[in-house]
Amino acid sequence: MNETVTVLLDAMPYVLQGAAVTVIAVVGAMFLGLFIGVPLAVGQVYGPWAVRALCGLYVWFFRGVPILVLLFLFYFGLFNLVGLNLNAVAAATIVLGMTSGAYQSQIFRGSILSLAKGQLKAARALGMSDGLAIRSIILPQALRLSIPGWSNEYSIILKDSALAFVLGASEIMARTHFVASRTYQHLPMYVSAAVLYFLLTWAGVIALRALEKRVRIKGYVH
Amino acid sequence: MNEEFVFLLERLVPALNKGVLVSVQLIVPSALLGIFFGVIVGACRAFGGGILQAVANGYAALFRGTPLVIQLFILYFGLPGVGIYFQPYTAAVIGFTLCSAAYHSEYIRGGLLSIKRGQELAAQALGFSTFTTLVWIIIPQAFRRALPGCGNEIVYLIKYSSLAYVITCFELTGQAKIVASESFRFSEVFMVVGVYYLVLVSVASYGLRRLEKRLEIPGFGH
Amino acid sequence: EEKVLLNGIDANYPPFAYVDQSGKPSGFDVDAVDWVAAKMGFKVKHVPVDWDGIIPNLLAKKIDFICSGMTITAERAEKVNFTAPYWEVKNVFVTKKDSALKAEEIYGQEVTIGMQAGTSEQKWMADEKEKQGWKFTIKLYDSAPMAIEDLVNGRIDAAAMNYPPARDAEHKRPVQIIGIFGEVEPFGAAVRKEDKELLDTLNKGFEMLKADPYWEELIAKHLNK
Amino acid sequence: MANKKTRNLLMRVQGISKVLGGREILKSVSLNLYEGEMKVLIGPSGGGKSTLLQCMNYLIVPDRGEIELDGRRVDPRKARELCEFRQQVGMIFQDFNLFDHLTASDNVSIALRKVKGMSRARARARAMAELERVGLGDKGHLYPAELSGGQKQRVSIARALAMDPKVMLLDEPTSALDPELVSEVLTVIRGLAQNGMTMVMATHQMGFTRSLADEVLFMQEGRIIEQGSPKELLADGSGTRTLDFCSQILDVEGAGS
Amino acid sequence: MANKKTRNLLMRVQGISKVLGGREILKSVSLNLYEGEMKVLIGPSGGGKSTLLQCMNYLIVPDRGEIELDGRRVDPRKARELCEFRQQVGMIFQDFNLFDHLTASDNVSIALRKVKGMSRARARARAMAELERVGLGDKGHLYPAELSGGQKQRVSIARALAMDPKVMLLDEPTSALDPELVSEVLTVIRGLAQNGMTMVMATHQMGFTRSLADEVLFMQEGRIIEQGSPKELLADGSGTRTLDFCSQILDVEGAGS
Ligand SMILES: Nc1ncnc2c1ncn2[C@@H]1O[C@H](COP(=O)(O)OP(=O)(O)OP(=O)(O)O)[C@@H](O)[C@H]1O
Ligand SMILES: Nc1ncnc2c1ncn2[C@@H]1O[C@H](COP(=O)(O)OP(=O)(O)OP(=O)(O)O)[C@@H](O)[C@H]1O
Ligand SMILES: [Mg+2]
Ligand SMILES: [Mg+2]
Repeated sequence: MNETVTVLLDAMPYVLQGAAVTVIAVVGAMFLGLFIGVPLAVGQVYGPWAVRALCGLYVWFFRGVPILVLLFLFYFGLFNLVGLNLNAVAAATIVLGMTSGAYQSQIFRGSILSLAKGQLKAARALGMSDGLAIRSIILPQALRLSIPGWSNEYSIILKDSALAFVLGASEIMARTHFVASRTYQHLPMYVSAAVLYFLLTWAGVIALRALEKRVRIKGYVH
Repeated sequence: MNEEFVFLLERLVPALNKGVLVSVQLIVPSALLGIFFGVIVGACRAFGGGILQAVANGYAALFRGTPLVIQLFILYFGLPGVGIYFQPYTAAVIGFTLCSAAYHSEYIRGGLLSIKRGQELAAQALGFSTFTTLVWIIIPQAFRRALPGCGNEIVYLIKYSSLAYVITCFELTGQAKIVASESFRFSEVFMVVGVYYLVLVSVASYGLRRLEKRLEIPGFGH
Repeated sequence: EEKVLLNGIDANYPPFAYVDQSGKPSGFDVDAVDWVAAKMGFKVKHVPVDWDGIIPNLLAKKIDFICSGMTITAERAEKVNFTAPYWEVKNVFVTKKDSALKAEEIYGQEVTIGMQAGTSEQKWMADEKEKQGWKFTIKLYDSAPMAIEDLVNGRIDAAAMNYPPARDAEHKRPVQIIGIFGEVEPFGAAVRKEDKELLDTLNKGFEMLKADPYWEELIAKHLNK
Repeated sequence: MANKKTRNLLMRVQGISKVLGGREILKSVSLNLYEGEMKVLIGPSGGGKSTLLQCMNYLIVPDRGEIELDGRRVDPRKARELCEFRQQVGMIFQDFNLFDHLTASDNVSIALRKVKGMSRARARARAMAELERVGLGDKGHLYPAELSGGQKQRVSIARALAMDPKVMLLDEPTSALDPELVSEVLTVIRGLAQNGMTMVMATHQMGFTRSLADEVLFMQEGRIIEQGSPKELLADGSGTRTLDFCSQILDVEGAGS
Repeated sequence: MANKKTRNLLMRVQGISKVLGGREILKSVSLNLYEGEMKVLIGPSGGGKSTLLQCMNYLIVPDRGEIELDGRRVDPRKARELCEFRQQVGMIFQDFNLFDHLTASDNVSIALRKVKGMSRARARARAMAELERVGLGDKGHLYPAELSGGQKQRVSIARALAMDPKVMLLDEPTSALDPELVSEVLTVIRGLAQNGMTMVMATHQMGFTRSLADEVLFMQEGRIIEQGSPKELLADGSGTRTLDFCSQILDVEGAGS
C-alpha cells in the first residue's frame, strides 16, 4: 500500500506533463473540428446534391476509418508525401481535428434539422441571402442546441488523444503505461489516469454546461 | 506479389473474418442496450428531480469522464479483487453498454431540451402525467433530433469495440494484432482492418440514414 | 554541429527499456547505446515510441534505429537490418507464489497459460502445441504484465514470457518463475536497410562494449539485480 | 339568466397570483364557474388572459391562490390528482401546440389511448369523428407542418373535445380561422354550450359573446376589472371600460361599410 | 378608383402553380399589382392564401409561373437577385416566425444591420421606433417566448416595416390581435396604404376590406375564382361567392346583438 502511494506521488509530475500535451492536442482538435464541422453540416443540409455528396464522402471516410489507421496514414504517409514535417503532437492534433470535424458535423446537422422551418423562411423574407440567414439565424440557434453533443465530442477526443502515442506524442496514457510497466502498479496507475481524465473531462463539461445555461433561449422545455 | 496474396487469403482474411464475427456480437447488443439505457438516463438527467437526476448525472460524468479502456480494465482485472469474475465477452458488453449509454444520454438530453415548451404544455393539458408526456410526446421528438448524434456514438462504439482485445476478447483488432506482430506486416494488416471497419461503419451509417429518413416528419424538414 | 541520432525504445519493457522516476529513458539497452554512442562518437537521444508504431516510425525516418529488446525474426528482417545479436533471452513459465505447478507438468495438463499475443514465444507455443498435441489452453493478452495481472487474479494457471520481465515481475508481484521453455531469442538493434554505415557503427560498438568490463557492470546493474 | 344562480358551482378559482419575469402578471384573480356556464375573457393584449387560462389548468403553477373542481381542492404537488384534474379540464391553446411528430388523427387519438386507455381502433374512430366535426375528415393523415393555420387550429379543437372534458378553457379558438370556419367552430362551441359544457373562453368575437356568454370578464394588467352579463357591460351608455374596448371592434368592422 | 388604372404596374404574378404533398395547391394563379394598390385575399381555410403569398416571395418556389417586379423578371436561381427582390417585398407570416434567439428589438434590427448594412446604433434606433409604432416601446428586451400572442404579431409587423419594402405581403396580420390592437395595427396599415405602400393582404377584416381594398381576390382550392372591387363583389344581391362567404362574418358578429 505504502509503496503504491510512493509510486503514485513519484509519477505525478511526470504524468501531469503528459496532461499538458493532451490538453493542447484536444483543444486544438476541438476547434479545428468546429471549423470543419460547421461547413460540413451546412453543406449536408442545404447544399446542392454534389456538395451533399462530397460532405457525405468526407464524413463517411473520417468516421469509417479507425483513427489509428488515419494517424498512420497521415503521419507516415500523406504529411511526408507533401513535405509537411510536423512533430507528433501537431500531426495528431490535425488528424484528430479532421476526424472530429466529421463527427461534429453530425451533431450540428441534428441541431439544424430540429429548428422550425419558419426561421429560415422569415430570414429569407427579409432579404437575407441563404449564407447570411444560416450565419445569423440558423447557426446561432443550432450551435446552442449542439452544446450537449459537443461536450460528448470533447470527452471522446480527450481520450482518443491517447492514440497519439503511436506517433510518439507522450501524453497521459503513454506515460501511465511507462510507469505501470516499470513499477507493476498497473491498477493504481490506471485508476489515477482515469481520475486525471475524469477531472479534465469534468472541467470541460462543467464549462460547457455553464455556457449552455448562459446562452439558453427562453421558451424551450425546462 | 503472389506471396502477399497468399498471406492475405490464407492467413489474414480467415483470421479477420473470425474477429469480425466477434466484433459484431459485441457491437449489436451493446448498441441496442446503450441506446435503451441512454434514453432512460438522458430523461432522468433532463427531467428527473433531486436524487434521480443527481445519480444519473454522476453516472454520465463518471463514464464519459474516464477512458473506456480503463473501465474495461477495472471490470475485468479489477473486480476479481472483490470476488466478481466476468467472462471477457460479458465484461466487454457490460463496459460498452455502460459507456455508450452515458454518451447517448447526453445527446438525448440535448434533444429533450430542444423541444418547445408548448409540446409539454399541450400534453399536460390533456392529462398526460410527466412520465407519459415524456414517453409519448417529448422523447419521440427528442430522439429524432438526437439521432445524428446518437449515430456518432454508434460509430464510435464500432471502433471502440476494438478495445475488447485488451481484456482478452479477441475481436477484429485483436486478431489483426496477432497476425501483424507474427508476420510483422503492420501496414498491410491494418490497411485491411481499416477496410473491415469502413464496411462496418458504412453499414451502420446506411442503416442510421434510413432510420432518419423513415422517422422524418413530413413538412418539418428543411 | 553534430547530428543527434534518435533511438526508438519501447518504454514498456523493463529492464531493457523504461522511463525512470524522473521521466528519463533508462534500462539495459539505453545504457548500452549510450556507451556505444560515446565510444563511436555520435550523439543519441532515446525516444519512447509505441511498440505497434515502432517499425513504421523507423521507416518514416522519425527515428534512426531501434535498440529496445527487439527479437531478431525473419519477418522483421524483411523490413529492417539487424545488428549481430547482443543478448539472448530465455522464455520462462511463471506461476503464483503458492502454486504447486511444475514446469514439466504444464504441457500434459489441462491448464490455462497466458501470454502476450503476437510474440515469438506465443508463436512457438502455438506451433508446438499443434505438433505435440499438448493439452493446455492458450489465453492471449495485450501485454505480458496483463497476463501477470490475471495470474494473480487466478484466471490463468501460468504465464509464459521472456525471462527479464518475468524476473522483474517476481520482484514486484506474488509470482515465481518455475522453469524455462522454447528457444532462446536473440536481441538485436534494427536500422533501415539503406543505413549500412550506421549498422556497421552499431555492430562495431556492441563488439567493443562486450569486450569491455562495463558490459558485466551493466548486466549486474540491470539484469541480475 | 337567473337560473344560472341555481346551478352547481363546478370550479372555484381563488386569489390566483403569478409573477413572471419579475412582473406580476396576475394579481389575485378569483372567479367561480357554475355548471353549464360560459364565461368570456376579454381585454387588451398582454393583459394576462392566456396566463390566467393556463393557471386554471396548473400549466403555470400560480404563486398563490387555489383551485377547486367539484368542491375538491386540487393539490398541484400530487401528480396523480393533477393529471385527473387536467383530464377534466380541456384546453385550446392560442398557438395550437399540436404534437409535431404525429398526424392530425394521432394528435387527437394519442391522449385517448395513452391517458384514457382506449384501444387503438376505438381511439382512431373517435378521432376521426372529432375531425369530421371540425371539417377535417379528409386531413387525418397530414402532419402539423402540412396543415394551414386554420386547419391546425381545428385539429387542436378536435383534440381537446375528444377528451370529453367537464370544463373547457379556450384561448382565442377562432383567431386563426376564416369567417366560414369561425361560424362553423362557433356553432360547435354553441352546441357544446347548449349541451351544458362549462367554458371559459378568451375571444374577441363580440357578437358571439353577446349571444352566448353568461358573464364577461374584462381583464387588464392582471386584474379582472369589470365583470357582469354582456347586457349590463355592453349596454349603450353604460360607460364601462368593456364597452369602450369593444366599440373599437365595431369601429374597425364598421369603418367604411 | 379609376385613377388606379393610370398607376404603374409594380409587380406581375403570372401563372403560378404549385404541387405540395401530391396535391395541386395553386393552379395557375395570376395577378397584377399596381403601385400604391391594396389587394385583399379572402377565402376558405386551406384555399391556398398563405401558399400564394409565400410563392410571391419565392419562399416557396413555384413549379411553374413567373414574377416581375418593376418590369424586371426575377430569376429565383440567381441568389443575389433573389435577395434584392425579397428586400423589396416585405412579409408578415401567419405564425409570426420570430427569431427565437433574439430579443424583440434584435428581431427587428438584425436585417437592418446584416442586410442593409446599417450601424448597430442606427439599426437599434430604427428598431425602437418601429416597436414604438406598434405599441411595444417597452418590450424591446423580451424574447419571443416571453411575449403574448398579440405582442409577437406586432413584433413581426415591426420587423417587416423596418425594411422599408416596396410591396408588403401580409398573411392575416391581425388574427392574433385583440380589437384595440387590431384597430391600432389597421391604422398603421391604413397609414401605409395612404402613403402609397403596395400591399397584398390575406384577412377576414371585412370592414377594413370594404374601406381600403382596391381589389378583393377570392381564393378557393388554389384558384382565384372571383375578383373585383369590394363594392362590386360585396354589393347586396350581387350573388357572388365572396358575398356569400363574407356574410357569415356578419352573421357571427351580428348574432344575438
Ligand atoms: N415567461 C414569461 N416571462 C416574462 N413575461 C411573461 C412570460 N409569459 C408572459 N409574460 C408577460 O405576461 C403578460 C401577459 O401575457 P398573456 O399571454 O397572458 O397575455 P394575453 O392577455 O393572453 O394577451 P394576448 O391577447 O395578446 O394573447 C405579457 O405582457 C407578457 O409579456
Ligand atoms: N408542405 C405541405 N405538404 C402538403 N400539403 C400542404 C403543405 N403545405 C400546405 N399544404 C396544404 O395546402 C393547402 C393550402 O394551405 P394554405 O396554408 O395556403 O391555406 P390558407 O388559404 O392560407 O388557409 P388558412 O386560412 O387556414 O391559413 C392546405 O390544404 C394544406 O393542407
Ligand atoms: Mg393570449
Ligand atoms: Mg394561411
